[in-house]
Amino acid sequence: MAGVEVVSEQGFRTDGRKPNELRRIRCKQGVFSHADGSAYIEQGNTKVLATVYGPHEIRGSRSKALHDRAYVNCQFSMATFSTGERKQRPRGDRKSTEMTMHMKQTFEATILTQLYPRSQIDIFVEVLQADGGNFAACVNAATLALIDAGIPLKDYVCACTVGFVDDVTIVDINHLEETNHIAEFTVAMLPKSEQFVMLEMSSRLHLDHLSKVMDMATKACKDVHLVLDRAVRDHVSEVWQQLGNT
Amino acid sequence: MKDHPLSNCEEKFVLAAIAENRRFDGRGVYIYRPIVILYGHDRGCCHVQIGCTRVLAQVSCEVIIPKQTRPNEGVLHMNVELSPMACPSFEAGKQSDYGVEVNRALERLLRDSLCIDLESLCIMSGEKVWQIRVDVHVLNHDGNLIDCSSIAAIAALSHFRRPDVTVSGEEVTIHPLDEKDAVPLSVNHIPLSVTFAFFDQGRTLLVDPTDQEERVMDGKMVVGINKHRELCMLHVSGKMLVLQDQVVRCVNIAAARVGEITDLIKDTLEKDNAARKSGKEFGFAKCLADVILGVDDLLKHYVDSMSVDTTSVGQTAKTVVDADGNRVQMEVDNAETGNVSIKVPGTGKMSTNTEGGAVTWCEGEESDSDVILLDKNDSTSSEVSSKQVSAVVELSDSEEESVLMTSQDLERTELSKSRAIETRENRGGRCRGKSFGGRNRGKRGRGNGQRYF
Amino acid sequence: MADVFKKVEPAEYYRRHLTHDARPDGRQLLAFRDVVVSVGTIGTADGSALVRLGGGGTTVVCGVKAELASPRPDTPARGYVVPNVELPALCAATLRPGPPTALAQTLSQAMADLIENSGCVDAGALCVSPGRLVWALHVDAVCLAHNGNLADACAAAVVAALRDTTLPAITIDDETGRVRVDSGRERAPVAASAFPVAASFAKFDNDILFADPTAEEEALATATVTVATLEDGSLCLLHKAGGSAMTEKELQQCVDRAQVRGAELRHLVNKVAASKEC
Amino acid sequence: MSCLKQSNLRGFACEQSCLTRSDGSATFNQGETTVLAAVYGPVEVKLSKEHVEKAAVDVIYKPKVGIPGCKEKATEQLIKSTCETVLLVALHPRTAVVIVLQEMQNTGSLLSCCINACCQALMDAGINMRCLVCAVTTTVDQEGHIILDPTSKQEEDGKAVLTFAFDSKTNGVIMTTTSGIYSSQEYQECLLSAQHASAKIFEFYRDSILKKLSRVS
Amino acid sequence: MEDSIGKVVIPGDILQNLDEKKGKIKVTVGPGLIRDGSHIAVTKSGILRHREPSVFWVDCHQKRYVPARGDNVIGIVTAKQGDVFKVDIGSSEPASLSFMAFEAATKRNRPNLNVGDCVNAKLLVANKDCEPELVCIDSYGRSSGLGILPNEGFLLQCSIGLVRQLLRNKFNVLTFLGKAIQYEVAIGMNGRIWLHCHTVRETIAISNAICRSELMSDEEVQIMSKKVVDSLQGFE
Repeated sequence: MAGVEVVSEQGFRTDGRKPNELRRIRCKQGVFSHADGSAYIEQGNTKVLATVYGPHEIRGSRSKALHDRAYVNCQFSMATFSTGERKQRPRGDRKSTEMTMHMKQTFEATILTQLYPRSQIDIFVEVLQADGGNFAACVNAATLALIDAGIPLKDYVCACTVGFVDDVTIVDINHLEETNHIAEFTVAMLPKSEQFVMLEMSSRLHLDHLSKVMDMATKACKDVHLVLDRAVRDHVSEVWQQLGNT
Repeated sequence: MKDHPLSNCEEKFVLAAIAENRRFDGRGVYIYRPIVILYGHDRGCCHVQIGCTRVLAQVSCEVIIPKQTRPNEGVLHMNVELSPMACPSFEAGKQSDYGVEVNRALERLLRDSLCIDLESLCIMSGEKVWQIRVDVHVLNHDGNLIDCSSIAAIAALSHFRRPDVTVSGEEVTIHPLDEKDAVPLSVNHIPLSVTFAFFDQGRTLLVDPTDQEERVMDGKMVVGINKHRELCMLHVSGKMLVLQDQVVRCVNIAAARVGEITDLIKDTLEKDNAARKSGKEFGFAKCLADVILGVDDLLKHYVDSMSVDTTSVGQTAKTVVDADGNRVQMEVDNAETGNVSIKVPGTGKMSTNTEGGAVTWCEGEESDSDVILLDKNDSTSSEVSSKQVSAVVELSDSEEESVLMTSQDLERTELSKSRAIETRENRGGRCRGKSFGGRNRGKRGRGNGQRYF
Repeated sequence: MADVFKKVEPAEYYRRHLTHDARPDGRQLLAFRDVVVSVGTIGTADGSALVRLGGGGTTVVCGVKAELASPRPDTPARGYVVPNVELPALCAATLRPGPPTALAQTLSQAMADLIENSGCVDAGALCVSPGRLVWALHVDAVCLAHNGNLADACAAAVVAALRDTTLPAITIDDETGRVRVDSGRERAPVAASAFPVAASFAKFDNDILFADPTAEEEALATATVTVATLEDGSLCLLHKAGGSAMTEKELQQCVDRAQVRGAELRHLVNKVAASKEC
Repeated sequence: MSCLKQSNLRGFACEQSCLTRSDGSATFNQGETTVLAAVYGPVEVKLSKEHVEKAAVDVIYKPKVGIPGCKEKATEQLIKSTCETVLLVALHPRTAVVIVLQEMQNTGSLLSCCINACCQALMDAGINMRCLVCAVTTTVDQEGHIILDPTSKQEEDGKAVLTFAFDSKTNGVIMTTTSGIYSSQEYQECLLSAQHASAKIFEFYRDSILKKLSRVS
Repeated sequence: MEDSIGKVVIPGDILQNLDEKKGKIKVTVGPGLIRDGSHIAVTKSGILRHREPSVFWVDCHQKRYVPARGDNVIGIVTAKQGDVFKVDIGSSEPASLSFMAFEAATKRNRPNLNVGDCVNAKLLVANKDCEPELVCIDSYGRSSGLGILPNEGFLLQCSIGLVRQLLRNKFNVLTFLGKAIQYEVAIGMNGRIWLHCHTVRETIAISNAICRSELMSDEEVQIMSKKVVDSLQGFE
């Protein structure tokens, strides 16, 4: 497809990874003190910052208030310098609006919103550098930020992209692989119950391969969960120690 | 506009009915409402009806310069219009979140799955390609917009013919339709979407939800798939959680449904083509007439071509026109003797009182300075304004006497008014450079950086 | 007293005047306001005109700027005219700054119709090199004061400005393809012979017809009609948007009056143009 | 004196209440030209458009291809003021009447078809009206002959296209708009023939309502 | 005028023969009619109706409700604001319903009404220039059938014309079906019908039958009702 071979004969991808190998994830919680919760994540060259405010009273139009649960307000934004060509609008175009909507749905389903009627929770994510799997990185970052803010969740939300090309399933695809019109899955799931919160697929994939791809996606999300979970535990114990406890 | 609010008893009832596997229209859970596909008179025009949901799609084409990143590919542009016609809560002219969702779903289903061969739309690499635009107008929203729109869009694309093009060297000729037959687009496959509504934490699911069902559902899954069992799109929305086996189950049901719809599209396309070839009638009007003649529907009415009796029209028109004709002609001929005075070259004034004598009691004689305000010479205008400062007249307390002001006074107030207009413009601190005011035509009247202080 | 009466019962105030074939500003029913036309007032434009109705009443200034552009694909050998009417907030107390109002958009479209229908610009003459380069005339009319009957004032300003417009000669170097403005050669006029003139009428109380309404009269009128005539007596625009119904005789009355008005205004503009040359 | 070349109106068809979500709707066909109209009203009004003494009429016209521009806005204004004339707007102050028109198929006389669809939809929505309105398009061809209810081809070939709207009470001209050049005589002839044709359309309106209510009365 | 009663009228029609028959009479005109000088003009398309002695109106199959004083309507609570409920009755603006306008309501004993609940109420104030106001009591402070509707059953939306037809005509779909099926019903003049049956199946069947009866003649309604009843009983 389009000249570039996504997986070489030796079974390696363009950036040297094996098909089922994630990019390196580095993350940090509590990067800002002014926000109620914040987190920074790097998945390979994709870098995302997330902040969370709330739960607080409804800001802006009062009519948004929901009488039985919290209103989740999300904003997905990509810095103008984050892509190869300069982005004209950081947000508000059709794709960003779609991302914002997906974020909102994902977290409305996982935050225990019914605990905070008539209030609002803000989740803002900013993509600083985009190299594929932007949405997955945003979801992971937002999860960490929500945990940092102490907002009750059903479970971690772990997200990951999976591609399928030439009979091979590849996980956590980067930008170069994305541009090759390969079948692409973006999933966000609750790792413990193995339930999908968000599921998006584009391009073409034969039905016979579907189960294979989804199994791989589940595994990848669980791997992400391990990394996130360790980061959270490290962060908590660090804070615990800072408070003078040993 | 606001839509009707959903009452608690409705919500409870609809959920209870679904739990019993009962739908208001008596359908089974995996059954679609009846689908009607009609094609318009124009090529690329398709109207699809699923139950009461109605969508109109129109395909058009245009020659554009390709994107730099893809110089050999044409462009497929999708535009979904949700107007208040379909549902009172939709707003015209502004794309809502829901509009974006439908639009993106169609983009991913049709464009990202490469259902149209974009490379065949290239006329001259890097310079000229076809842009195919699909406008999808939602006419009535009774649930399941995405499925209805996807059928309309792909059927319209298959129905469309673009003008033929010949390229010889640098020369590109686009043949009009009467010169050379138009060519169809090369459609690689027919991707269609099947929407599932989820209820009761995913324990119940049904196909083709109506608006009533959509309002109470937990969420929905849209499966884009073609006849060759290739998954083209997957989209889950709403706050719900799904398990892998549910996904697989939905996809398999969708694979079964999509074959029937594909056959329906192909069948209707063939019928329309046959009608066009054999010179039979086609288009919406014909379909409406067919329905009317077939079924006795009280809401439809039809009359055949009617003749209007217009024998006396010519004569009556002549009487009306000629009634005053002579007098008008005389006045037109006399127009040149009218009262035109030229004060300065390039400026003239006409006092027009052709009927009756000139009225003088309320008329201020125009002075030259009044028009100089906009003269080329900047030096004169500064002169004028200094003159005006002394000529401000207090008008606030004037009572009936103001009617009796002398013509000179009136002229002064006139000047003070125009002065006031000028100062009002300046007071804003921001000057709107008129688009013809500078040497180069300013593209925008406002805010091009000049400031007056 | 009269002022109070006017404030409290504006409709009755006008009714008493109009039933006596007189109007508060002293005109008779079918009389137009005085008109001042001034051409070539904007030095930076390729053609311009200022039109004022009545002393200090409605004022519209129109400037034409010509730009070289590539032609539209469907008409390779024709230039194009882009009229635009702007109603800035300064021209009337009722207007607010912001995007174009419906009135401004309607007027812009009316001007576009007028230019296209009457053929007052020879689009073929705007072509520099077929398929490659044509002139695009941006005709911008700005209303400086709005006291009714903008349609007539805009039409007069637009047409007078177009008749004032001249274009520089252009030479294209065949080898390099470079475009050069030939300042040595004389500038050529763009206007064709057609000279449309618009005249507006209003109806009050469903039965009284009067010409050239002021803003106050427009607000009280139940219908307005605009008729544009050409020199040979033919019509190129007859626009009535809605309002109280009119009979064919009333419309004919408007058409007749518009013919006379057309002749007068043409005479004025021609004389003004002539005075500028000498 | 010129004479009428074509004094036939194309066949008419209409379907009332064809949409389920709007308060009133109608499809109107003149030959192949098809327009769909939906009406809401009286409904709540946006604060910026509110009138204390009457209902605000809002017309949205949607062309089939592309996004609406200046020309469509002018059409909207034209239809808006035409409808305002026949609607009793003073009966519903601080509300809005929203009319949405969708071009479905254009084979000539589109504007008149829009107004006719609009009137049918307003009737279907049961909004108080002073009287009915109908529109007729005419064309003057190159020889000066007059064509009623022209097709797009006839519109293109002719030298002028004139559209008139009449009320059902006085049969006077509510709206008139023209393009192209024509003489006064031609104008009057078009007007009078259109006026004759309007009677047929009013008759059609009444027949369609009679049919709709034939069972219940 | 008499000759057009029960006939179809369309906007712009003038009702004549007013004075000729009875001399000077006082005429009350309802929706769809307006005084135009010395005539009465029709403003809506529909069927002209008459009630003795001289009340005239037009039955129009419109969907949008325009509030009229004294109408019984079914509203949906959309918000609580201070001491009033905001209630959607399908008109251009929401109606207000005071906490106190219920039977036996006091400052302490407030009605238990949540957002989304339905009420059967009467329009106390309905006027084109001000907000409509609802009450759930009559002038003696008794509920007289008004009040909160239970949160079971189904709320059906139909045209105003159909509702008027159901209330006016004795031979309507409800009476036909009522002979065979038990149900509870509340009809609002704003085109909302609250319906409660023993089973979901019956509710669906009846609501579909009501909607379908809109433009039918009495005989057709009877035939249809019989079919509905047969099919419901045939399977049970």
